[in-house]
Amino acid sequence: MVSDTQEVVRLSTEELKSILDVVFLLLAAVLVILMQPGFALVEAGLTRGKNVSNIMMKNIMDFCIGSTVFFIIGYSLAYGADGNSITGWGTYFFGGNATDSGTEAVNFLFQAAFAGTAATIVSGCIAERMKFPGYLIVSTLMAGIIYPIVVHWQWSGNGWLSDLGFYDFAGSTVVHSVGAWAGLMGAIIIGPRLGKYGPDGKPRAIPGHSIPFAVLGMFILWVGWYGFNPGSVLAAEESIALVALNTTLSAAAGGLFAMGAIWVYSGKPDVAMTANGVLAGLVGITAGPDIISGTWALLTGGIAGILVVASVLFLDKYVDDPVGAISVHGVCGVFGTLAVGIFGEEVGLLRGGGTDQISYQIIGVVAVFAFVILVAGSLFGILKAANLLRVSREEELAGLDVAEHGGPGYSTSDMMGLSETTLTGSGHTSHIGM
Amino acid sequence: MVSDTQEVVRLSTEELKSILDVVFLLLAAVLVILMQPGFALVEAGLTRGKNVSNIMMKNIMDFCIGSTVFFIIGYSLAYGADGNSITGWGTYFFGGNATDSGTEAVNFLFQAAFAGTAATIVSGCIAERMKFPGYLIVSTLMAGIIYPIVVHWQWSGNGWLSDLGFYDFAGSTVVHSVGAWAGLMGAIIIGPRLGKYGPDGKPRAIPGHSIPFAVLGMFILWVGWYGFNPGSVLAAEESIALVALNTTLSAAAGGLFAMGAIWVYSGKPDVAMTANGVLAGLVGITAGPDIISGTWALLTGGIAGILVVASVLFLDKYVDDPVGAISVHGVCGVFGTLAVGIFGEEVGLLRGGGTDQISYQIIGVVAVFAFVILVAGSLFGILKAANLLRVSREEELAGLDVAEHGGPGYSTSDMMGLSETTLTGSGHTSHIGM
Amino acid sequence: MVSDTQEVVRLSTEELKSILDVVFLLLAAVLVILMQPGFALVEAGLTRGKNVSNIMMKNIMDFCIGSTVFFIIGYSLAYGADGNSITGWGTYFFGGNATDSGTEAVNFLFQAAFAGTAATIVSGCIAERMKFPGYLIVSTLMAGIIYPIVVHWQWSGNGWLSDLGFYDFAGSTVVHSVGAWAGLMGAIIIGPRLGKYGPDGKPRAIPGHSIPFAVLGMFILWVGWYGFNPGSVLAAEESIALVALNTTLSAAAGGLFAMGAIWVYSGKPDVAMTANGVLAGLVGITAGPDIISGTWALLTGGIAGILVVASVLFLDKYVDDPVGAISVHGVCGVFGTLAVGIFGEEVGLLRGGGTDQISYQIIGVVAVFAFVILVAGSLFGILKAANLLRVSREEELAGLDVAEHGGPGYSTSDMMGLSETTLTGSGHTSHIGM
Amino acid sequence: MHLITAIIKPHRLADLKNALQKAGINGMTITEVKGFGRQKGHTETYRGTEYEVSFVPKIRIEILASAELKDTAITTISQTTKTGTIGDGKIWVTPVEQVIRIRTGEMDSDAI
Amino acid sequence: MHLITAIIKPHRLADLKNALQKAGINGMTITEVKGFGRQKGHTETYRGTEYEVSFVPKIRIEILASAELKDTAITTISQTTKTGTIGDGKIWVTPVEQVIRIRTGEMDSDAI
Amino acid sequence: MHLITAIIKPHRLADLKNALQKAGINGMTITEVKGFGRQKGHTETYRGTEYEVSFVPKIRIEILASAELKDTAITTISQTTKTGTIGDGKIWVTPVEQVIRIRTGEMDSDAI
Ligand SMILES: Nc1ncnc2c1ncn2[C@@H]1O[C@H](COP(=O)(O)OP(=O)(O)O)[C@@H](O)[C@H]1O
Ligand SMILES: Nc1ncnc2c1ncn2[C@@H]1O[C@H](COP(=O)(O)OP(=O)(O)O)[C@@H](O)[C@H]1O
Ligand SMILES: Nc1ncnc2c1ncn2[C@@H]1O[C@H](COP(=O)(O)OP(=O)(O)O)[C@@H](O)[C@H]1O
Repeated sequence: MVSDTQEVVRLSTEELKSILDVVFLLLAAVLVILMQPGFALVEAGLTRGKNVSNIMMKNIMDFCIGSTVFFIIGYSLAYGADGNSITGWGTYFFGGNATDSGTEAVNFLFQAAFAGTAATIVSGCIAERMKFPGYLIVSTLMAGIIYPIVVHWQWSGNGWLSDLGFYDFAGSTVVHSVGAWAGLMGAIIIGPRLGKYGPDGKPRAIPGHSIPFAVLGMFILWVGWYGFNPGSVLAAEESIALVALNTTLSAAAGGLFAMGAIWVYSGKPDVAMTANGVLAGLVGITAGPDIISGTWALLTGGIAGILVVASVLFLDKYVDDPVGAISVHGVCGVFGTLAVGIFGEEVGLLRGGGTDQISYQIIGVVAVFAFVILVAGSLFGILKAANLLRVSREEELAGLDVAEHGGPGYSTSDMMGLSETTLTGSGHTSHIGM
Repeated sequence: MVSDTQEVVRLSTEELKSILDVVFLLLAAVLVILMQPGFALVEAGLTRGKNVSNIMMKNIMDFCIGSTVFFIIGYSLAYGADGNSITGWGTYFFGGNATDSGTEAVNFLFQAAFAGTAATIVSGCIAERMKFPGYLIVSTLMAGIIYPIVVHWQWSGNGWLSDLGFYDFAGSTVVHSVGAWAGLMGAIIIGPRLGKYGPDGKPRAIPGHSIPFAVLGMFILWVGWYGFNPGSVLAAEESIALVALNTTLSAAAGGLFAMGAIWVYSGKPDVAMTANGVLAGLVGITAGPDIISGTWALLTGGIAGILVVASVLFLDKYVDDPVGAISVHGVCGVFGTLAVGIFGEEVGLLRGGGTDQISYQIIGVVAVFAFVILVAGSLFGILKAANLLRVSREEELAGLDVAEHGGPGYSTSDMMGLSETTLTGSGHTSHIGM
Repeated sequence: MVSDTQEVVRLSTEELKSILDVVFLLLAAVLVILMQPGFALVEAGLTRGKNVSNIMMKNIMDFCIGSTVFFIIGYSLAYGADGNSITGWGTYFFGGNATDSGTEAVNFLFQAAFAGTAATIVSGCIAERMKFPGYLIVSTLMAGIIYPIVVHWQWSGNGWLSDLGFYDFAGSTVVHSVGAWAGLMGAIIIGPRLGKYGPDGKPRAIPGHSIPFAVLGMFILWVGWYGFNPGSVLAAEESIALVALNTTLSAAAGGLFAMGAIWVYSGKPDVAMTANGVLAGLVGITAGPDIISGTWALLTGGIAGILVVASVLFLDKYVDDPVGAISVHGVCGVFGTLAVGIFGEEVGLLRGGGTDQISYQIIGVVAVFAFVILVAGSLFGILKAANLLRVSREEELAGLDVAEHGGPGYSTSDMMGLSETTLTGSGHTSHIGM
Repeated sequence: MHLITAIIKPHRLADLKNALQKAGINGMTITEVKGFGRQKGHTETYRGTEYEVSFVPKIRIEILASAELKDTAITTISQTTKTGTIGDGKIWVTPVEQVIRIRTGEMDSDAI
Repeated sequence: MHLITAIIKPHRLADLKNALQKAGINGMTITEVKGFGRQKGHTETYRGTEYEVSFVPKIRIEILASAELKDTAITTISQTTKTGTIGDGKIWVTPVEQVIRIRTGEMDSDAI
Repeated sequence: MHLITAIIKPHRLADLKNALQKAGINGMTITEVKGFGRQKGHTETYRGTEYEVSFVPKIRIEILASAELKDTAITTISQTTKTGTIGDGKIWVTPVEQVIRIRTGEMDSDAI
C-alpha cells in the first residue's frame, strides 16, 4: 500500500463523481455483506442450540457459494446481454466483462451480496431438519439460477417485468419474496420438525435458544439494510438520504406495531416477535423506499409489523417455519410490493395514482410467486426423492451439529470444572457430554 | 435498482461536495445506529441472564420509539425555527420540511440516531428491576422531549447555551450526560436491585452474565463512535480525520488507565471495568475531539479511565447502576466537557485560553444537570406514584424475561438431551425449566 | 456539531478529491478497527469458556496498547524520514508532524489499525496459558517495534524490500506473517496447553466453547477485510472495486475448499475449519488483490483453503495453536505472497512474468520470517526466563478468567434459579460457583 | 417408606410424568445426569481430530413412595420408559427411615 | 450413620449453609435439580404460543451425619428453609452402611 | 445389593472410569454437583468488589454393585481418586432393596 498516485492530470467532476459512486456502492455492498452474520444470528437465536453450528455453517456457505456461482453463471443470467426478456445470457460467464472497470466490478459485488441474501432466507425456513449436502444444492441453485432469472425480469433493463411497469426498488419481491417462496416450498416438502405439532395437530412452541443472538442479528440486519436500500440507488445521489430515512421509519414502526400486536394477542410483548416486526418493516419498505416517504413510511412499517404477527400466528398452524422467514420476507415482501401501488408518491392508489401501478404490482407478485413455487417446488421434490432432504429421526433428535458436523456448537465441559478430564492416561480425550 | 442516471448536465464541484456530504453523513449515521446493538450488548453482558431479553428489548424500543417520536416531535423541539432560545417549535412536526432535501433528510437521520443513544443510556442504570411499560414512557419522553430541548440549547444555532459560548462538539454533555442524569434519577428513585446491598449496607457484586457480550458491545460502540464524533463535523471535511484520530487515542488511553486503576485497587485487571474505561475515554473526548488533540487526547482519555473506576467504586456504595452508565456517561461526560476548557487548543486553561471557556463549560454542565435532574426526577417520581416503576419482588427474582416477556432469553432444554420432551403424547410441550 | 460551513470559495476538483480520499480512508480504517472484535470472537469461540474474558481482554489491549505505542513510537519507526532502509526514525515521535493534515491523520489511523491487527494475531497462538502481564509486553513490542520495522522495509517508500521489488499490496507478509511467526515462536516457547497431547504424543481435540462466536467473528473479519484490502489503495480510486471483488472471490473459495478438504479428510464438514478456510482465502489474496483477479482469485482462495486444512492438521502434531492462527496467517500469508509471483497479472510465473517477481517474493518471505523468528524468539525466551510467560498448572486448570482477572467470564448462578442467594443475611454474596 | 430412583432416557420424561400422575404419584425430583453402561458413547470430531464422548445424557428420577405405592411406581416407570433398546436404564429401591414435609412438618407418608 | 437428603427452594441455600455451619455441620453436597409436586409450574409464551413449564428449580442437599448430629441437621434444615408456602420441599433420611474419606481412608464418623 | 456413592474431584473422573472398567465395573451414573467441606471456596472480584464462592465443583458417582463387587468398587475409587489433598471427597454405601433393568425387566444382580 505504497501511495504513489500522482494526479498530474486534472480530474473532471464526472470522473470524480464516478469514483464517488464506486466508493459509495462498495460501502453499500459491504453493508449488505454484513447482513450475512445478521441472518445467521437471527436464525441461530430462534432455533435450538443443538443446531447452532449447522445454521452458522449454512450461512457461511450461502455467501461462499452464492458469490462464487453468481460470478460463474448467475451474473450472466441476470445481466447478460445475449439473452431475452426472460433470461440474460452470455457476456459475463466466469465474470467475463463484468470486472473490467471499477463500476462494473462494484456492481457485480453489490449484486452478488444480494444473491447471498436471497439464498440465505431459505435456510431459516428449513432449519433444524435438512440434510447439509441437500442444502448446498439448494443454495447453489438459488444464487446461481433462480434468483438471477427473477433479477433479469426486473433489474436488467430489458426484462419483461420492468417493461410492464412493475416497480420494486430494492427487492421486496425480487429478493425477499424469492427467498421466502423457495423457503415455503422447502418447509412444506420437508415437513415440520419432530414434535412441532401435538397429537391434536396444534402447533407447539419450540423456543429459540438465544434471544440475544436473535436481537443482535436483527440489529445487524437493520444496519445492513442501509446498504441494501440506499445502495440500490446504485450511485451516490442525494436521494440516498431519503431512502435511508424511510427505511428507518418503516423499521421503527414495524417493531412498534409488532410489539403492540403480539402484546394484545398474547398478553406479553414478545421479544422475538418484535424483532421479526422490525425486519417486516424493513422488508415492507424495500419495494419503494424512494417513493413511500415520511408518515407513509411509518404507515407501511406499522402495517407490516401487524401483518407479520398475524401471518406468523396463522402460518404456524400449517407450516413449520422456525424463524418466521416466510412471514417476514414473503408476506411482508408482497405487502411492500403492493404498498408501492397504494402509498407510492404519484403512482399509489391513495396518492392519486389510479389503479395502473397496483395492477402491475399484483402481476409481478403473482408471476414471481408462480415461478419460484414451481421451480423451488420441483427442486425440493427431487431432493426428497433422492433422499437428500431430511435427516433421520435420530439425527434430528441428536441435533444437526453432532450428526452433520461432527460435534456440538457449544462445548461446556470445561466450564463445569471438568478441565482435567483431558489430562488422563488414556489415549483419547473423554469430554463429558454435550 | 435499475441504473438509468444519465448525467448529461455537468456537475459543479459544489453539487458534488453536497452529494459527498450526504454520503458521508449517511454512513456516519449508520455507524451511530450501530451503537444501539453495542449498548444492548454491554448492558446485557453486565447484567444477569434472567433479564437478557428485557435488556435487548429495551434497546430495540429505544431506537424504534426514539426515531419515531423524534420524527413526530423531537426534531421540531430541537431545530424548529418557530421556537426561542429555550426550545424549538413548529416547522418540523411529523417530519414536515425536514425531509425535502437529501441534506435535511440525512441530518434528520443522524440526529435521530443520537436521540436513540441518549435514551438508551438510561436503560443500563435501571436494568433488572423496572417495569417495561414504564420504561417505554421514559424512552418516549427522553427522545421526544428531554433530549431535543437540550439539543436546541446547544446545536440549533439559536440556543442559549451555544450563544453563551458553551462548547460541546459531539455531545459529552448534550447526549451522554443527559442520558446519564436521567438514569441517575431513575436508579435513585427505583432503588437498588434486591440483594445489591448487604444488611450492613455494603454493596455486593452481582456479576454480569457474559463478559464476552459486554466486550463485544464495547467494541461495537467504539466502532460506532467513528460515526458519532467525525460525523458531528456534519460535512465531509478533512477535519474528520483528526477527530477520528483523537477519538481513538482517548479511547485507547481510557482502556489502559482504567485497567491500571482497577488493577492497583483490587489486584486484578478487571475486564468489565476496562471496557468501561474505553467507553469513558470515548465519552471524555466527545466534547472536543476537534480541539483536544494528540498527546492531550491521550491525557483526556487516561484521566477519564481513572475517573470512571473511582466513580464506579464510589457510586456503587450509594446507587445501584448495574452497568456503570452514570460514571461512564455522566461523570466522564462532565469531565470531557470541562476538559475542553482545560486542554482545548487555544481555549483551554492549560493551552493559553484563560478562564472564559472553562466558565462557560461549567455553566453548561450545571444547567443541563439541573434541567435533567428536575424533569427526569419528576418523571420517575410520577411513574413511581402511578406504580409503573418497579416490578414486584417475585418478578424481579424470577427475572424480567419470564415476568415481563413471557419466557426466558436462553432456552437450554434441548442442549441437555431433552429434545424429545417436545414429542410426548400430551397436548402441550413440557420444556424442562430454566 | 453546529453546521456553519459556508463554502464561499469554490472548491477545486483536487481539493474535493483529497476530501474524498480522507472520507474513504477513514471508513476503511473503521472497517479495519472492526476486525478487532472479529479476532476476539474467533479466538474466544475456538477456546474454552474458562478463558473467554482473558481472550477478550487481550484483544481490547491489542488495540488500546497498539494505537498508543504506534502513536508514540511505531509510526516513527515505520515512516520516520530520518531513518535508513532498515528502519524509520525521528519526525513522528509522539505523533509529531503526523497529525497536521487530515490526510496524514487518517493515514496514521489506518496504519495504527493495522498495527493492532498484527499484534492480535499472536494472542490466538498462545491462548489459554499465557500470563497476562507477559502478554502486555508482547503486545507493546509487536505494535511498537517489530511490526513497524517490517512496515518500513516495504511501505515507507524507502525500505530495502520495496526497493528490491518485493510486492505485498495489503500485507499477507507484512501484517499477517509477522503476527503469525511471532505467534509461532510464542506457541513453541510457551509449550502446549495441559492435556493437548496424550501420553502417546498424539494431539487431542480441545473443542472451542462457542462455534457461533467463532463464525460471527469470521464474518466480522470478512467485512473488516473490505477496509483492509481496498483501503490499502490509500486513496479513493476505481481500483478499490476490483480489490474488493477479488477479496470476496478468494474468501468464498477459501471457505468452499477448506470445507471440502476437511470433509474428505474426516468425513464431516467441520465448521471451525471452514471458518479458518474463509480467513485463509482472505489472507491469501491480501498480497495481490489488485493484480490477482477473477478466476485467479478463486484459485488463490481455493488453494489457501486446502492449504490451511493441511497445515492445521500437520502443525497440530507439533505445536499447540488453539485457533489455527499460524496456519491461517503464517502459512497462507506465505502462500499469498508467493501467489503474486505465480498468478499475478503480468508479473506472475503463470501469467508471463518470468521468475523475477517470484524470486523477490521468496526473498521477502524469508527475510521477514528470519527477522521475526529471531526477535520474537528472543522476546519470548526472555519472558520465559523472567517467569512472565506461563501461568501455573493450577491457574491453567482453573482458567485464566478466574486466575488472572478475578472471576469467570460467564456467570450463570442466576440462570439457575439461585437468584436469592444474593439476598441472605450474611455480609457477602455467596454465588454458586462456576 | 421407600425411595425409588430411576435412570431413564431423557425423551421418556414427559410421558413418564403424565403416567405417574395418572397412577396417583404426584411428586418427584429429577436431575440431569450422565450415564455410562452398555450403551456406548460415540465419537465426535473437531477440526479433523476425533475424540470419544463416553457419557450419555440421562435423567435421574427420585420418588418417595409409601409401601403401597412402591410397586405402582416401579411398574409405571418400567412400562412407560421401556423402549427395548440398550440404555433404557435402571430402577432401584432403597429404604427410607424418615420423611418430613418442610412446609408443615408432617412426617412419613403424610409428607408425600 | 445416616444420609439426610433435602429438597429446598434455591433461595434458601445461603442461609441454610450458614445455619448448618453454626450447628456444627461442616460438610454437604448440593445438586441443582427440578421438582414436581403440589407447587405447580407455570405457563410461558413464545411468539404467541403458550407452553407449560412443569418442573420447578430446586436444590438438593445431601448431608452425611452421625446418629447424634442427625436430628440437629433435620431441625436446622426444616427451620431455616421453611417459608410456609407450597413447594418448601422434603427432607428424608436413609441408612448408610459405610463412609470413607478418600484422602485419609478414615471410616464412618471419622470420615465426616 | 449396594449403592456406592462417591463425591470426587472432577479431574479424576476419566482415570476412575478406566480403572473401574478394568476392575469389571461397567456401569455408573454421574452428576455434576457442588461440595462444601473442609476444602474452602475462594474469593473472586468483579469490578473491584470481592465476593465469596463457597461451593466447589465436584462429581458425584453412583454405582450399583452386588455384594461381591462392592469392595472392589470402593477400593478402586479410593485408590484412583486419592490425591492426598483436602477435598478429595467421600465414598458412602447404602443398602438397596431391589434393582430392575428397564429394558429387560431383569432383577437385582442380573440387572447391573
Ligand atoms: N452399575 C450401575 N450403577 C449405577 N448406574 C448404572 C449402572 N449401570 C448402568 N447404570 C445407568 O443406567 C444407564 C443405562 O445402562 P446401560 O448398561 O447402558 O443399558 P441398560 O439399562 O439397557 O442395561 C447408564 O447410562 C447408567 O446411567
Ligand atoms: N414423592 C416425592 N418424591 C420425591 N420428591 C418429591 C416428592 N414430592 C415432592 N418432591 C419434591 O419436593 C418438592 C416440593 O414438593 P411440593 O409437593 O411441591 O410442595 P411441598 O413440599 O410444600 O409439599 C418438589 O418440587 C419435589 O422436588
Ligand atoms: N457431611 C457431608 N455430607 C455430604 N457430603 C460431604 C460431607 N462432607 C463433605 N462432603 C463432600 O465431600 C467433599 C470433600 O469434603 P472436604 O471436607 O472438603 O474434604 P475431604 O474429603 O478431604 O475431607 C465436599 O466438597 C462435599 O461435596
